Amino acid sequence: FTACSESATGSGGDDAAGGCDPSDVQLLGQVRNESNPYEAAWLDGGDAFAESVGLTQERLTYDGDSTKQQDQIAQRLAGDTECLVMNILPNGDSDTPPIVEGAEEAGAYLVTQWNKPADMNPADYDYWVSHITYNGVESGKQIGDALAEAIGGEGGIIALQGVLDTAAAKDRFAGLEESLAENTGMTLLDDQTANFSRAEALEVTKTLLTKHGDDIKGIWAANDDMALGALEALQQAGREGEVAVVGIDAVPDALTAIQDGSMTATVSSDGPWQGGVGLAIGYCAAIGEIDVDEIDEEHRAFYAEQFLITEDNVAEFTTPETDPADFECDNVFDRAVGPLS
Amino acid sequence: MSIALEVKGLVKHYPGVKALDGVDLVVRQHEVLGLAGENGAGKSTLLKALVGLVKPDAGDIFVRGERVRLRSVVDAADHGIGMVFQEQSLVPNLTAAENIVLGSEGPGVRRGVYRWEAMRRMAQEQLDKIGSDIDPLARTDSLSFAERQMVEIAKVLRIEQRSQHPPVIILDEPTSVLESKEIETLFRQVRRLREFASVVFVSHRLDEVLDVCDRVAVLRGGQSVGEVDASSAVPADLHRMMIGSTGSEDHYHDTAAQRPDEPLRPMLEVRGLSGKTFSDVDLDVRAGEIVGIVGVHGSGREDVCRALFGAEPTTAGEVTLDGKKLDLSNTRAACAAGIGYVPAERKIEGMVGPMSVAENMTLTKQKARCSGPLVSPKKQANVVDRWIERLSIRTPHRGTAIQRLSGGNQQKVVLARWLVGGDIRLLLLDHPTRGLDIGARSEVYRLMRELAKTGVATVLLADSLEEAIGMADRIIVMSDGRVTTEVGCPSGDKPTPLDLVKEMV
Amino acid sequence: MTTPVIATPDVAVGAGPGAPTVRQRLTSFMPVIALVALLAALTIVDPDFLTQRSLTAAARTSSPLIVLAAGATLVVLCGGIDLSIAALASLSTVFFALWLPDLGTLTTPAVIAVAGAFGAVQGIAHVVLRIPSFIVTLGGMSIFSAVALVVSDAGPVRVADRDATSWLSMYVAGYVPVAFAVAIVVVAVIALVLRATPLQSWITATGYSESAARLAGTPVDLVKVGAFTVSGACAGLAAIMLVSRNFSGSPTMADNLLLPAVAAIVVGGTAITGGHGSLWRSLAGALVVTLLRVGLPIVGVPSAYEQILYGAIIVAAVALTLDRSKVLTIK
Amino acid sequence: MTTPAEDVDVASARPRPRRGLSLRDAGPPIALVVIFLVFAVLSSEFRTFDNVQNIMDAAAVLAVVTCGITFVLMMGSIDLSAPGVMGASAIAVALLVANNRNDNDLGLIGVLVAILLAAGLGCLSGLALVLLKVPSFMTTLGASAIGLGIATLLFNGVQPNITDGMLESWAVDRFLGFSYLTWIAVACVLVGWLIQRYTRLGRYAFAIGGAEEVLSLSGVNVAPYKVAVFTLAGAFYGLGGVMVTSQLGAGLVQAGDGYDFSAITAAVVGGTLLTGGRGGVLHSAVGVLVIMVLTNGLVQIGVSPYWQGGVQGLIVVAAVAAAVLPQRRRNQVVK
Ligand SMILES: Nc1ncnc2c1ncn2[C@@H]1O[C@H](COP(=O)(O)OP(=O)(O)OP(=O)(O)O)[C@@H](O)[C@H]1O
Ligand SMILES: Nc1ncnc2c1ncn2[C@@H]1O[C@H](COP(=O)(O)OP(=O)(O)OP(=O)(O)O)[C@@H](O)[C@H]1O
Ligand SMILES: O[C@@H]1[C@@H](O)[C@@H](O)CO[C@H]1O
Ligand SMILES: [Mg+2]
Ligand SMILES: [Mg+2]
Repeated sequence: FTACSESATGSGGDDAAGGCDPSDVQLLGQVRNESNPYEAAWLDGGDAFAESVGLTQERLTYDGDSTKQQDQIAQRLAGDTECLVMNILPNGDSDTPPIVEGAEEAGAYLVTQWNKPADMNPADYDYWVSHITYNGVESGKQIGDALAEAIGGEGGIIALQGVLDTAAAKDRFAGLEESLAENTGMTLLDDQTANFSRAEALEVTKTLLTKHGDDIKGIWAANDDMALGALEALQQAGREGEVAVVGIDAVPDALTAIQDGSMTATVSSDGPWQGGVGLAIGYCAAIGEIDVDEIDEEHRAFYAEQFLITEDNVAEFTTPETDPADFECDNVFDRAVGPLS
Repeated sequence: MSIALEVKGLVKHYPGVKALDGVDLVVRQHEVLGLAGENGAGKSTLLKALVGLVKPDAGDIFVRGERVRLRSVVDAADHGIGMVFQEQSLVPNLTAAENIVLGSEGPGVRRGVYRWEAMRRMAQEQLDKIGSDIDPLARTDSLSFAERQMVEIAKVLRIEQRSQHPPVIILDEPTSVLESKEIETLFRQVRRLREFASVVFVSHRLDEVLDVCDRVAVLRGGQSVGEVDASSAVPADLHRMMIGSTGSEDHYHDTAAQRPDEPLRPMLEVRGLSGKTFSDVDLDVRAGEIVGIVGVHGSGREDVCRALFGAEPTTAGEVTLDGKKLDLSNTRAACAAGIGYVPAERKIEGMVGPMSVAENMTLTKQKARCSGPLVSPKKQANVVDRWIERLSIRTPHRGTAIQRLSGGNQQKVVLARWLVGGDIRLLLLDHPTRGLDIGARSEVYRLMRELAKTGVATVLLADSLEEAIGMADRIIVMSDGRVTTEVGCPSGDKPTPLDLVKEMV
Repeated sequence: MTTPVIATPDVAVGAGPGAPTVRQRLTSFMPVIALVALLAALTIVDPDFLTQRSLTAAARTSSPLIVLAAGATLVVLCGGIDLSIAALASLSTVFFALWLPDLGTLTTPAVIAVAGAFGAVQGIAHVVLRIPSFIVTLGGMSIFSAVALVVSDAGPVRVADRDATSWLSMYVAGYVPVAFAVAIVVVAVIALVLRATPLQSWITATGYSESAARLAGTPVDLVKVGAFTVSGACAGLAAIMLVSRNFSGSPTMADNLLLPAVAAIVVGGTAITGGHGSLWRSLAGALVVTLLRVGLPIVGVPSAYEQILYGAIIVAAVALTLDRSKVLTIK
Repeated sequence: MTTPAEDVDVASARPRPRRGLSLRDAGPPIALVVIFLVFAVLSSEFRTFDNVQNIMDAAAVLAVVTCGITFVLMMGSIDLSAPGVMGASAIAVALLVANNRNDNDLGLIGVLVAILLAAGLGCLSGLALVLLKVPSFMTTLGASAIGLGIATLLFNGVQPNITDGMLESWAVDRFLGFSYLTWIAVACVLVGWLIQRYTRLGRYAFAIGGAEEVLSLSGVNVAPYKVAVFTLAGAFYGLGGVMVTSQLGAGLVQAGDGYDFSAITAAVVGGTLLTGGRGGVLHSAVGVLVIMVLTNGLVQIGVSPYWQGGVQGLIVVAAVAAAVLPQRRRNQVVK
């Protein structure tokens, strides 16, 4: 391949200068799809931020299809990348590296959320401004503990895992295992995957209910969608109210369920905030309000604040709204609670 | 007699062929009109135009004196014209009854809901008309070829119910797969039809045509070349008109002694071959010998042929070719050993319709188209064109899709497939002349004899006893999957059909 | 004529009406016309779309899809379908990532060979057990997915040594992505081999009429197993292209490429019922599908409308590309 | 006159042609029984009545969807539209019956409208097939995408939850131990079987798979029947979407995820041929049970979640292989 060269273009590569005119900034938000409430709210949060700075957000969705996500990003980066800011939810850990490299080469300000390989760090890059995620081990443990408390520290539970090859699924399950280690009276009867899906959770739970019968005192679900599916299964089996259910994400339906007592606990993750703050961080870097080199190491990749939501505090979370103050350049890191371990 | 149907100056072009070139035809009421012509003369095309399946480029069709444009089969049926197609056209997974009433179920279906009993009765009525004892509720694909043909005829007769006018019923080669008993029934039926309808009848068995028809029109190269009065003509007259010159009388009648005098060397030896539908079959075929197998429905002779070609599983027995044990597990091995097979159901099993004549012809023998492992288009073209010429295959071009050829010409291509390699040892021919015109038949017979002369062994499942007697050196009689007798059939000392029939029962 | 039949008389050969007509030629260009039309439409909506950078990106993006579709086209031409390609490609990405440290430069051929072998196993199961290819490869799909999950420990496997695949990320003559060039070469080589050997007609015969092909002595079973093998090998190669972009293998990486790959084949105008079609058509089809997948959102079509447009356009594309004279009944 | 070779009357020696079911239809039921027995031996939880109930309830939606797809497969066509069509009907019904997003409370009429919407999408696939002559593979893939698009539009970012008592009760209330949904599925199978056996639509669908061109030659205009079959299938998917909504208490865009392939698999496992002309609703019902027994049994005997998909795939292949064993012929065409 003597005729081969490294690149088709010559752009990118130089230092993140950050001298963009605010009106020249292009904002892009990309999530899996607009057909689930959490991610739709994410994009709406992005829109809210864009509006607050007089811009519009380019909304992209990739149907949970890794290759489609890569294809879209590659195509977008081959277009006009001048002052481009991207707030992206990579489909899985392995989808992050090419996005980062693409952004780096094109000189686009990038914020990623949820998924990245552990050994890859924004601090090593010029344009990858930040990575935001929630501590899955912690949330998995928190709801595990809440579940243990709900069943009185004693009895069998089943676990519904997420898509097996995602960090979110694994971390959260690891959190459950920590919780099991501490709450020795609680035993894990079975764990199955329901792929973060409400419908699959319904079927799997029904089957596990017949398999383990009354031994099941609690259901640990790696997200709220599955928890809601499990609730339906309990209802159909005529056992609603007898089994405690916990999830993660704080989707509106789960909050309602906590309010009416059918669900025990969930952990907040604030979609609208994630959609807005990711763009805000990139925007601030693009216009020079934030100097990427000077961001604290612990803000280049951080866990965002999350709350265990139970009956006691659910009222505070039922109407999540974006607070424009959160997106001001001085406040964008306010919810950081620590660097990624 | 008034005119039921008239065709004037009908023209139909296909890419590279003028299938119809100004055909005129008159069908009178209450007559049986025969239509004769070589393969590819345009008979089927003409008839399809009469049922609205072929849209003519020029010319007119008159039904009872009125000019009509037939757009579809339904249209034609409404004008009282119906047809039994040359290639079978039944829905295999439906019952015979449904096939018979298909498209005009009448009381058999009310408001979209089936009345099975009514439907069965309607079908039974049709079947009774032709004296068939087929179970109307049998699935069509469980019937034999001939039984299915009867279903088709029962079906077309439904046209009586459809039109107030005397119908015109077209039968395109209805007898080519029938047994003589069934043929007789059919002919009785045809004669009955004459009482209230007109019939157009096509067959390549010219004696048959003259037997059942009142008048015979002859087509040649898409043109009408005249007609004869059936009562006064003999087959030779027809044949002459069909080919436009004095035809050779070379039919399958054995002319001269063809075999070399030295004792023939055994080529194929079958010992105790058994399968699903046959058992303990012993069979010897010597180099240069043609062995006919005759038998009734269910005699299993077709399956024996297929088994020898590796296309039907066997449970026991040993087969050797030239003293070498044959691998019967797949068709590849059979081909490699120099065995060729021409199946009876040409359309489904014999040819790959959308592929060209050239590709169909050279599908098997790579020698005919390859230099080394690579296809040489030039070599292929040469070989194919040579065989097209050699067998007088009528095709616009070697690149024409085989499905566009007439039936007879398709058959020649299928046969040629085994010859192009020049390495054929044993030919298994299942009804190789089915649907072929006299000329083509003679060609095939001559071909078989010439192949025999070069030492090729042949197993022939003939179309008729005469064909078997005429062509074979020896005839094996099978019944119920077993070989019952063997009848010598040397040239000069041929048995009569009657002798054979005696052996068969 | 009394010459022995085996002897071969000489006959002049003339070109004639067997040559394709203008209309037939036009229908074989339809996939390209569809592609150009789509590109033009996207450019009208967003003039920035038609830049060299953008086309280069699209070409690179399309490479794995082209390779996947090309391999599966062979199976489709034989009248079958291969639903396992995407899962097999995912598994292959994992294999590549796992084996690279030990096998080094041999990893690429090893992965392709193993993927080809897996394809062959499915082909053999199909022809020996007489199970429809749909079911065999559906089974294959779930088995490959399970194996991928297990061997990867249900997570991405990083590829530390990027040099192993960096050649795929380079550009020929500065503009043409090597991955794309490789995809084209794969299509060309397979197409040429088919054309130059009896394989083409064997495959076509098998696809149009398996029983006639078999009774003509065509090695139907071998041809089918071969098609599955190549299809598997292509999945392996597509996997390497994916790894070169993601720098990792993952047990679900290519899973979502199944329907786009089959769509590419059909959009190209290859008959899903077998017999008629070509790899070149699938190449054009893959480009059309790629443009739709990435082009619609990039030029700003909102997500819900993007799906509706995608649905309408692929149907329209097939309406344009399918040569109905070659396909007897449209099922 | 020539004398055809088969000139002797022994026609009566022929075996009577088959009329009804035969051995080759017995494969799938036997496979079902064998698989069931194996699990019953391996797991005591599996063989409880509760679990059988559970399997039946779990099979309901797939059974309805498979009913619909069977008619399409019988014609020799294929249908990949279930995910989109079900998604659209699931969201539509959730927004039409009493719900948390608007003031609609149409009850059964809402269900009907959702099914009509789904039937309309099915009709669209059929029309594209017969008018544009585009293979059903593509028209249904397109219809699915369009359905998902419509569903996403209707979804509009906020999860619609149903509060309609009737629809909720379908999944919860029981009759003779089985949920209403299961009885709906049983009714669908029955209706499907009646359509297949006793209506022109059903028989023609079957015939189209056998020899479409012959129907045309017999003067039948097949196009309307094809469109009708896709419409009917769409209606079944629509009902399936409604049932999923009833089960989940919410309208999900993803309500139909995966049902395309699982329904085709179930139909094929039951003995319906993808090339058309063979099989039927009862076959498919058996196929659905095979799949559901497998899914359930593998969880019951505790196969690792990592391996479940793979083991299920392997068993499906094995079951089909075993089922086709008795009908194997040398020169059989298997696509
Ligand atoms: N669909 C078609 N496309 C192209 N050519 C065709 C088509 N149908 C028929 N032909 C050509 O038209 C001519 C007449 O064919 P036709 O089938 O009418 O002959 P036929 O007299 O019925 O012959 P046979 O006795 O063999 O049945 C042949 O040369 C044939 O190749
Ligand atoms: N004992 C049997 N059991 C089941 N099927 C049979 C039996 N005998 C014959 N058949 C069926 O009938 C066919 C008859 O065999 P075959 O066609 O070889 O006989 P044939 O004499 O050549 O018939 P034809 O007169 O129709 O040409 C077999 O292929 C098989 O389908
Ligand atoms: O918390 C969500 C989960 O519900 C799942 O979608 C995967 O990780 C996050 O996006
Ligand atoms: Mg004819
Ligand atoms: Mg016979």
